[in-house]
Amino acid sequence: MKYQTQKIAYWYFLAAMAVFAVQVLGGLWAGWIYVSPNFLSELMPFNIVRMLHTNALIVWLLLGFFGAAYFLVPEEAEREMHSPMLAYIQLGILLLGTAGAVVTYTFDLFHGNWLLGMEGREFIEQPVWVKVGIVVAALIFLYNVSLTVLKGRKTAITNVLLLGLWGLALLFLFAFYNPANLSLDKMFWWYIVHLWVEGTWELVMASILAFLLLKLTGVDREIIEKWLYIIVATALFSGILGTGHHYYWIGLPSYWQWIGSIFSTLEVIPFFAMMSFSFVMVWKGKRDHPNKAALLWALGAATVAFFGAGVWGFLHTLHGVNYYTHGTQITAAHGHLAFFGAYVSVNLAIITYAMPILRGRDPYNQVLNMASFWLMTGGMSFMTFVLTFAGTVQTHMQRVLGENFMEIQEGVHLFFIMRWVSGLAVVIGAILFIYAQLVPRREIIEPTDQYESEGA
Amino acid sequence: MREVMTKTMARNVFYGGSLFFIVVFLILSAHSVRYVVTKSTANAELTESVARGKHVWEKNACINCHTLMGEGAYFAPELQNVMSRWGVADDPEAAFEVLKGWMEAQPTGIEGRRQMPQFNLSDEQIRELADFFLWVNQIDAQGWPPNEAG
Amino acid sequence: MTDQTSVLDELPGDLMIWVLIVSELLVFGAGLLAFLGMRAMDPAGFAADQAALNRVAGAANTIVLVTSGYCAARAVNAFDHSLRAMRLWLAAAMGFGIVFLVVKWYEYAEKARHGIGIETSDFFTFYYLLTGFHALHVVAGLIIFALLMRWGTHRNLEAGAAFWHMVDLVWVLLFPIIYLVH
Amino acid sequence: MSNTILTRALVLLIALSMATTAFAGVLPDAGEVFVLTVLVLSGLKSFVILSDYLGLRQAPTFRGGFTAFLVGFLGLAALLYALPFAM
Repeated sequence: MKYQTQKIAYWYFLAAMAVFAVQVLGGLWAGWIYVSPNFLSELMPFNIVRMLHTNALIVWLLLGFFGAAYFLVPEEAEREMHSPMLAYIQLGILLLGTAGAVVTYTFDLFHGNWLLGMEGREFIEQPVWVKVGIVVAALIFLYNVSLTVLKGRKTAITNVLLLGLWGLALLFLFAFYNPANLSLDKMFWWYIVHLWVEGTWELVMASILAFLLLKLTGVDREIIEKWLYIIVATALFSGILGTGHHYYWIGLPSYWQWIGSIFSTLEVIPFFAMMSFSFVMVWKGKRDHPNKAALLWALGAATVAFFGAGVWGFLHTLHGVNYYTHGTQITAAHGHLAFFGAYVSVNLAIITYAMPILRGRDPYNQVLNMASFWLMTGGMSFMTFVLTFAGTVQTHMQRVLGENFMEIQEGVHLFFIMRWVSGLAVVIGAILFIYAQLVPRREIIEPTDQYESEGA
Repeated sequence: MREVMTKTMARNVFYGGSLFFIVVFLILSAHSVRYVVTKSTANAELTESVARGKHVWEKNACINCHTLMGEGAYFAPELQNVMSRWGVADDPEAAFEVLKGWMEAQPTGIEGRRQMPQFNLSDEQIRELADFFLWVNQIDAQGWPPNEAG
Repeated sequence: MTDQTSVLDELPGDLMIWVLIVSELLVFGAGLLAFLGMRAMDPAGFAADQAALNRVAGAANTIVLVTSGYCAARAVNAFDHSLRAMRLWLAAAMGFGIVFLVVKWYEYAEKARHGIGIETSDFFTFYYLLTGFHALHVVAGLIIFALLMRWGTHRNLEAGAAFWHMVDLVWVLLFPIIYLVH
Repeated sequence: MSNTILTRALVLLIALSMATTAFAGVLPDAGEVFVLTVLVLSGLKSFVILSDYLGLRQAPTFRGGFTAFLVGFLGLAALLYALPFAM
């Protein structure tokens, strides 16, 4: 740890991992309700469990992003964070808001209250007071980080990272706008959801990846930063108008079908570029960094993001296809692999890289961590295949033959059982990951050659 | 040797290009808002009751099981065209009655069936929710969903 | 990229601008092919709508734009010996660009008078999307040139002119397909 | 590119555009021949812009790549144009 204030990241990463655990357990629960629909259905209905699952995901990814920023900004700007105090206050606000949201959802407190009650638009269900808290926390964060960067060295990595974080904070303001007209509601709702995950978050992901590759491979900063600009340029050029692929069937003009189809097809390019970038850098790199697990996660993130976000996204993005697949299990398949590949993995990569440094121990080969990578990635890939099959069957039966939704769902029950089993593998992987970060103080399992080659 | 690519140029193209696409996106958004207001949702009047019905829909987190216009949780049926599916799209009174009957029968408790919670809605709320579904049913969504199954 | 000699070295101008050119060609290329694909399903309807276009205006604009491209290229060449000449050539390029937009405006206004809009038919959806997106590139080019008047370096000018030639190139492909193919 | 080459390119481009216009005037409604000619003319114009305006004359590898793209694109365009006749 070169700078004292990088230690802030440690607490953010701890919080992120805790919420990560909540998220995957919530997922396991929701998956079990698919298998056994009566399971505690009066106590915790599916909608509440699902809210916890998705909201926890968003919260921990953001905590991870903030942590990543606190870890890499001092190193990039070559100075201490402007104010560690503010960073901890921000963390406090975020955790309070998270706890508040969880309690509100679970017990449905203050039902219908405009300030304290749950709001109920997908992913932005947080009560208004939590939303305000998020904005305050974001402002504190941006103030703190921007000031640090402005006073210190400015690099392409911090430029892109800050742009991404500023963008995501500003776009969140649309969460306060809820028009009575459902079509307008949906249109601006996607300003948050799409422009986060296929716009600003991609900037954050690319900059974290660039930072990791810079450290892990030892390739020249010049080269890395040029790649970074090409990647983020193609990401925004395709991603902004790519929003059109959500505008096909919500009451917007028909031209979005063509804009959406063309631009979101091109959204594959930045993910392909990120994958090529990672492998080319590792291949060119001269450094043999001891933290093999971090490298594995970084390469894994780029690769699985390409398949999950790129390939699986393209599968159902053309409007002729989407007309039939929209809102089926195909979407769920894509959503799971895309989020895992792009944002979960990149967070776990930076945590894997930073934790040994933050805890002042050796970055040994971390075989346990690498095992958790294969468990999670394997589980998630299998889940994606299973849901894709279920979605294909559903699409045909429901959208082409016009059969009843519930009957089809019962028909694909077997797929939901297999999905739950693969989910279990992911949960075990996640717990193993957290264990590997926090508990071992030395190498537990001596690395074999096999792991060596997989990590390289 | 000449530099093939400078960081300044890469940065400028990135910023300039992004700005360009943001402008294009905003122009199209403005046009779309007008289209929604004057065309696609102009088939039925957006009354106070519809607006309140939308809040009933939201405060009970319906979207976390159902989908509405294909967006939501895929756990329970699509509801944009639910009033057509029930055959009451043109009859607000019948729409209210059918929805009331449905809501009050939940949860069914049938073993092995997905359960919908009991939301304890008042008659007024059920009427507003029905009005909301009737209004949503009127949105011109480019011919989606493909059939009554939603 | 910098530490190796590669085939990229022979490429004129900055690599980043070529990344841009290729992406734009992909977008317009996909759009034009989609247009032709839709046309294949309804050739008669497309032909009827196409008859409402002003071919003379389109043809004139081709000449306006290639001439403007010439001026832009000359501005790059002029930079090395005379800043004044560079600015004059650039101003000429901008002048032709503005003429292009005026003609375009006239075409759109003519359509609007006949009650034709972007949602009128598939043909006009594509017509407005493709020509509109292209026209916005012309506007962007004019802004870039205005900036280059003040902050032109050889590399910047080269990049700005390359952007302009790309806009040119797209029009040359777009015009016959939308205005003439029937 | 030298000024001479640029001027030659401009003359060529204007001549090709004129040819397109003249051709459209002579054969306003003739199907395949007309369309193929117009597409070839636009391909030639694009080639001139790529070579001389954009300077790919000095980068033969890339000019080859772009030419292949052009040929592929116009070929596909012609195919799509001809599709209704085949159906």
